Amino acid sequence: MRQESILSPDWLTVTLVLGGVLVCYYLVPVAALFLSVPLGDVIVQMSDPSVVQVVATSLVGATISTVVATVFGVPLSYWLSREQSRRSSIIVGIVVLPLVLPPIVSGMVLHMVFGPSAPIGRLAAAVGVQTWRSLLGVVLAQTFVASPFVVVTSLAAFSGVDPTLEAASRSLGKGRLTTVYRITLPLAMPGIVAGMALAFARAMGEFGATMIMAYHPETMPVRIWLAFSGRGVDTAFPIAILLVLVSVAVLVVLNTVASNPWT
Amino acid sequence: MRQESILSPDWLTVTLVLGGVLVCYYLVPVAALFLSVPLGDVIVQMSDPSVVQVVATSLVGATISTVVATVFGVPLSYWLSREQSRRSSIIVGIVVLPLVLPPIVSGMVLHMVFGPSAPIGRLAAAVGVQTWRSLLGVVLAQTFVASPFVVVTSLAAFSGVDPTLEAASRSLGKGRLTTVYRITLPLAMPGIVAGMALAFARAMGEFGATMIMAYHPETMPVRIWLAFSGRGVDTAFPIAILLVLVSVAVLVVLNTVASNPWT
Amino acid sequence: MLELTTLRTSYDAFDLGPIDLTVENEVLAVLGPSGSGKTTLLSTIAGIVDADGGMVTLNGTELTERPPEDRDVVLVFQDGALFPHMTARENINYAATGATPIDALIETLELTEVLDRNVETLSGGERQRVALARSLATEPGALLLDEPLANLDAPIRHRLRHELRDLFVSLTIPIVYVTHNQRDAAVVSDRIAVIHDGDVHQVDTPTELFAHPETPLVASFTGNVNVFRARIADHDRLEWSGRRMCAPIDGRDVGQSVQFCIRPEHVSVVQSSTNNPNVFAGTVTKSVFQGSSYNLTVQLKHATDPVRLTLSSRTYDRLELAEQEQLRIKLNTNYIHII
Amino acid sequence: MLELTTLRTSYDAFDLGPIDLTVENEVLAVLGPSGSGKTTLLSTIAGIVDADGGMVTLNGTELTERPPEDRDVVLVFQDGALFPHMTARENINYAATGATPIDALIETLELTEVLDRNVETLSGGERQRVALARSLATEPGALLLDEPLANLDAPIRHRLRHELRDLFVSLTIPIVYVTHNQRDAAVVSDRIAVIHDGDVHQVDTPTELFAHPETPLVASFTGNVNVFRARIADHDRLEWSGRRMCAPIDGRDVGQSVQFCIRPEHVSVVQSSTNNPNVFAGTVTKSVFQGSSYNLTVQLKHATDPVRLTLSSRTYDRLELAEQEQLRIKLNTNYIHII
Amino acid sequence: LETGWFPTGDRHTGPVTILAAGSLTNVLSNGLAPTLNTPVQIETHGSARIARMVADDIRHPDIVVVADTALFNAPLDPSWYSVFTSNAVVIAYNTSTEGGKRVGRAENAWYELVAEDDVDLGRTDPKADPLGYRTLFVLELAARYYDVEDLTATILADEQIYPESSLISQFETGAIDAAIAYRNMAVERGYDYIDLPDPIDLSAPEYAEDWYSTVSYTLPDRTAVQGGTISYGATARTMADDVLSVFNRLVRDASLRQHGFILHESFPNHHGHVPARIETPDHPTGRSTAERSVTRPVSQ
Ligand SMILES: Nc1ncnc2c1ncn2[C@@H]1O[C@H](COP(=O)(O)OP(=O)(O)OP(=O)(O)O)[C@@H](O)[C@H]1O
Ligand SMILES: Nc1ncnc2c1ncn2[C@@H]1O[C@H](COP(=O)(O)OP(=O)(O)OP(=O)(O)O)[C@@H](O)[C@H]1O
Ligand SMILES: [Mg+2]
Ligand SMILES: [Mg+2]
Ligand SMILES: O=S(=O)([O-])[O-]
Repeated sequence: MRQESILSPDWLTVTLVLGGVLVCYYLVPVAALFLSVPLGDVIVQMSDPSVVQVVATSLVGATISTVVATVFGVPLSYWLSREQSRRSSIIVGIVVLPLVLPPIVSGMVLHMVFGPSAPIGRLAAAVGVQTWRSLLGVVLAQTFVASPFVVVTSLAAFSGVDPTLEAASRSLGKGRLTTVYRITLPLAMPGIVAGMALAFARAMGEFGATMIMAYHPETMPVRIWLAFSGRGVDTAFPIAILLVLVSVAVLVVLNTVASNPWT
Repeated sequence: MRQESILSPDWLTVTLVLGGVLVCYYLVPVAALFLSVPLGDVIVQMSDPSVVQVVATSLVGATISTVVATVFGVPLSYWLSREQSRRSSIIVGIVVLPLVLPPIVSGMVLHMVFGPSAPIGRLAAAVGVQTWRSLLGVVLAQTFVASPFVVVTSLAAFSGVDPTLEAASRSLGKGRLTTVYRITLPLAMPGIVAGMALAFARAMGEFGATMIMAYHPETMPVRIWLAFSGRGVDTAFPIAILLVLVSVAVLVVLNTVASNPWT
Repeated sequence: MLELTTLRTSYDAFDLGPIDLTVENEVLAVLGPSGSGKTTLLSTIAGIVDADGGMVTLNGTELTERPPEDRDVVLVFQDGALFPHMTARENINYAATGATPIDALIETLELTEVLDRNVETLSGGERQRVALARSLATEPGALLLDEPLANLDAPIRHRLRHELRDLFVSLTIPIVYVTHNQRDAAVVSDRIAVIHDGDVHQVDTPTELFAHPETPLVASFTGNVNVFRARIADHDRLEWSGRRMCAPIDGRDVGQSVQFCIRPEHVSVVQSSTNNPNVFAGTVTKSVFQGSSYNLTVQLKHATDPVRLTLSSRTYDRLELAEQEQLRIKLNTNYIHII
Repeated sequence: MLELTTLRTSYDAFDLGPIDLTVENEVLAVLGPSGSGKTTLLSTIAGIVDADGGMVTLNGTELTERPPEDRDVVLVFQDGALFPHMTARENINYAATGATPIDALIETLELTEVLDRNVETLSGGERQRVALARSLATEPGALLLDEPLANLDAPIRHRLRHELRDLFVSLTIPIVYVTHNQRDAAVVSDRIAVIHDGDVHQVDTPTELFAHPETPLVASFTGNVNVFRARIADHDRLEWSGRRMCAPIDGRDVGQSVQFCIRPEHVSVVQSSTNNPNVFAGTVTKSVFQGSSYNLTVQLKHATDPVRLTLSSRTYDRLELAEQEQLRIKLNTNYIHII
Repeated sequence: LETGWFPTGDRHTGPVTILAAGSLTNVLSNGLAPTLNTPVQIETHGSARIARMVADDIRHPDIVVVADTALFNAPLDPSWYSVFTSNAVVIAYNTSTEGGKRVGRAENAWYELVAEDDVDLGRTDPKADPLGYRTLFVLELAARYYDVEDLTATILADEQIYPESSLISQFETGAIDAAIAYRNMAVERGYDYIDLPDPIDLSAPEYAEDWYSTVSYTLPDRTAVQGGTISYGATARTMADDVLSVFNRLVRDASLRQHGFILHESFPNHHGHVPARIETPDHPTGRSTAERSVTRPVSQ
């Protein structure tokens, strides 16, 4: 028994090889993307005002979606983490539904609810708010597809916070609200930020649902699609690179603001 | 200060309202989907042998992708959780890349690497393995898009395991491998299973990358898209419902096998 | 005043109570073996574990239905339950109501040095002192302490014990102090409750409890390790170990079978072979150095259980006792306590 | 035999060592204040914290570069570090090598009742005993224990202390036993090392260490709380508190300024007003009941620091002392120790 | 970003929305749109999908443009439409691959090469878009024209089928040597291509009646499509002034030719109850030479 660690270098090797293969699997295609286009083309795209417009729509949409997902999702996952019943398992199941649906189907079903011929869509339109083919439509689509990440990841983070600490805080005379705000949230923050990062990334890359619900104003994936159908990969890839750069920049900022949210 | 908990019912209300809105936001469109099609149509689809074939492709593809993601991703996230350096932050950044790319772009870049004209694709074809337009192509696409979920979620789970427990196990004479297998993995299991569930769900719903990398054999999202193009929502939605049912069934099984992976 | 009225709670395999206890503005120590329900009792008073029945009131206000934060009762957890994302200072400030000057507290608890350290890097004893400071900073209406000195080393424990006593007295609030250390209990508390298996066995002042335990369990738990069965032989004699020795019979029925106890430090070694009925001959079977004293185990000729006695090292050195040595011991009549 | 050679390690604000220590097949207790580096020392020996320098060898095999699992050294963590997903039994079986019959172990540690409970529901003391059983089940080549009795109640601690001593002796392996309880240290160990601020101050047998501390710190840490400054007055006299009292000067230079100490239990109360130079008059300023004894603080007329003494309750009762009472105390020459 | 944030429900105050066939993406956004003074929003998809989106109420564009007027019989059924341009099917070849170069050198004998195993041909899905079934028509016609038996059988294989989007990327990344595509795609992207003879390429109205119409394909919904000239049809669904002015510019857009589309004399020609506000052409409405779909079940 006391011999097995002689295997341990092998074990580390296996881990690193498996992990390394996966990392390469992510990296090589992305590197191919970056190498396939001269850097100049990306810069040209960045100076095109209509592209700037598209980048702005994507950024604004994804940011709003992430914020909405956080504002609505974090309380939900806190409740789920503290209420462990059949009921809460069912709700977790519902939260995973949007992940299962192909994004285009998500777009279609959202359109059935928020489209111009749906009651909610008509109602909103009646008060002057258009829920489709608008930034709001983009946000609705992205939120549907991306917000489950916030819920699932925060749920795990909240479950990891020792309930004794909450009990200690409340025993010190702090109410539930203060306790959640000053003890539970800070301790769960890395997980929540990780969820926000996932949601933001997914919202930035979301194509199917956004395309059906909005298409206009164009988001970056829609523009990539359009550029591609119009003129092929040479115009599509520079925008894809731009998308990667913008998203990575935002994630780095998010990462820095919340120090290290991954661990 | 000792008064604030008088607010606490309000606080609970706010939480439940926010969470409730989100749950409804997930539920209503899916309910609309289910209500838009008579159950009979779903059953008719289920008895169409070509649909059975498509369901099989989706299930087999998503299962293999999930297994691959777990086999390669879990060691990676264990390593990431124990190695907290600049290097590991960069690797976490790479892991998020596939999430940022719109799936269709992912498909295109994968095709640049694994397609028939790419060195890897050619090499594989030379030994009789076709990496595109095959089940393998489906798996490659789904793995690229879905596996980051396993990595990110397991990473959080591993980080939550007290390193003292690992130290205790090793001090008891158990090597790293035994320790990981008997202590760390069981304790991180809920998070890993959650990651697997997310990855499976995403793989089942993946459309963009699969479409580019494979198209044939058809997966359920491709079939839904084709059905929609050919005959509209009336034929597309029954398959979408089937997709939701199949995925939920698998997730329930996964959930039961691993007891409660969400908490 | 903290009042517990038929307070009950339970886990799968454990029932606490019903417990009736009144804690005035005093320190009540709760002594009891591991797993006897001490932590559970405090958690129930603090509202962290729900009571199955009964009532908790503080200064006349019923607390039973209130959430923990509205009870004005602070519980100091056994492991400190420090907030890991805060420094020691932030932990204390989090709780501080602003009214108590916390500097004095920090000095008393010797925390100045570690104040700006992340609590995860603190040693066990440092953590416990931070937890204590944090709880005192809230100026609670009642204080519940779960083995607050368990991880402290002897000198600081010794100092703190006395300073805590002074501090506690100055607070004039009900304080429940769970400990498994009799000495802590004796020094810090006004009264001691002995709890076993979820039930309170005896509540008394330290001197009373140590001198006159009501049950063998309380006796053994307060260091009264010599508990023996005997028979009342006479109005002032106890028949034990084949002898009729003098004992405070207090009008018990002759012939009755009883248990009596005597603390090891009340058993003395005598040299002259008098005819005193309370002097017994025996052999030292074990002699253990305990730092400031020696523990001797003596087997008497006609007794089944051995008698334990504690000797100061001064006496021990003087007597030059070794294992297997013959000696005579005396069970002083005044210190024999019939249960 | 476990040997530490100039072993060093460090945290941001704390340096341990260099430490040189040899532990034969004996029990070495490590006594030291909170934060002195006891846990750090054990972790370094076990390989859980990396050494900055120096060497650890066990029976001649160098361990320094080995991973924890290859050291044949088991560390019992301060909080037990039980695996939360296993029952108590599974925790023990996980470690068991099969060679030791664990049933006896379970009985000694009184664990039969809790064996199939999930460890998360165990009380503090129950957890600690499971951790102990788990470590013993591995049959290690050396055993490192970090305050294994800290959460135990007095009677079980008392029993266990002796049983552990027997168990440890029967293992015939090097055992390092970290504790902050002098009594545990005295009973369980063959030798005691006193550690402070990362350095070993003294290593000695319990009796030697308690009687002849080499530094004031060791003195205070072993309960020698009366440490005073004095001057060598003569070849057999010490000038202190305005008097020249008899003391074992051992050829120190006359006029030299020294410190001396005397344990509180070695200070006696005398009634006759003899002319003995070691008898001092004073006033009782504080008297505290400690369960089995009383602690008196006495202010002498010409001394600045008060003298503490411990009286058995028997003596205390006989003398009928109360606070503010006048009395005479004697510092017995044989027990005065010049540092 | 000023527009489109929270637009109101009144669409007439917004830009004119055009839902158009994917092959028109480039010409509409880079050829037509810059010359208009009315703001337009252009959305493009495969024609069949466009028809579905409108039929299933997912889109309510002002103007619908499809690459096959057959779709204006089903699933769409507008009361009128204008046919305004045509296209031709060409063989685009890839000069960066060995197989592609050989196809390029082969010129008229392309079909012999394509039938070979080592030349990879790409085409789109006949079930999903008109180019897919037009490819089948072209091969069928070529078989007769060159009098090669079993041409379709030797050339066609399931692996050749790609979604439209993917076909382009496969072609551009060198995964396929040759693709059957529209001429405008080849022109716009600068691909080398083989112009097929008129009787094959589905561009000439004169062959429509007697020659193109002899081939047909049955869609999954059992609609049979007959061969005909490739004809792009457009209809306006909103009768606002700005919509109609855009419509009129669209159907007479000169830049179509530069983008590789074919403008016959007769274009635009109108079908159905054309509203008066649509400018009438100088010549009389001709007979449709476009494909027709026959909505009858095909017996197996
Ligand atoms: N959450 C729980 N679920 C089930 N049983 C529990 C739980 N918590 C405690 N117990 C059991 O209840 C009994 C009392 O536990 P408690 O923690 O109150 O003991 P304690 O007196 O504080 O002991 P210690 O001195 O060892 O801390 C024990 O048998 C314990 O195992
Ligand atoms: N991970 C760490 N990072 C920084 N400092 C640490 C860390 N662990 C311990 N220390 C510091 O090192 C010193 C020694 O700590 P250690 O835990 O060894 O003390 P100890 O003697 O075991 O104390 P106790 O009796 O209170 O458990 C303390 O000042 C402690 O705060
Ligand atoms: Mg407890
Ligand atoms: Mg320690
Ligand atoms: O999977 S997508 O529909 O977002 O491409």
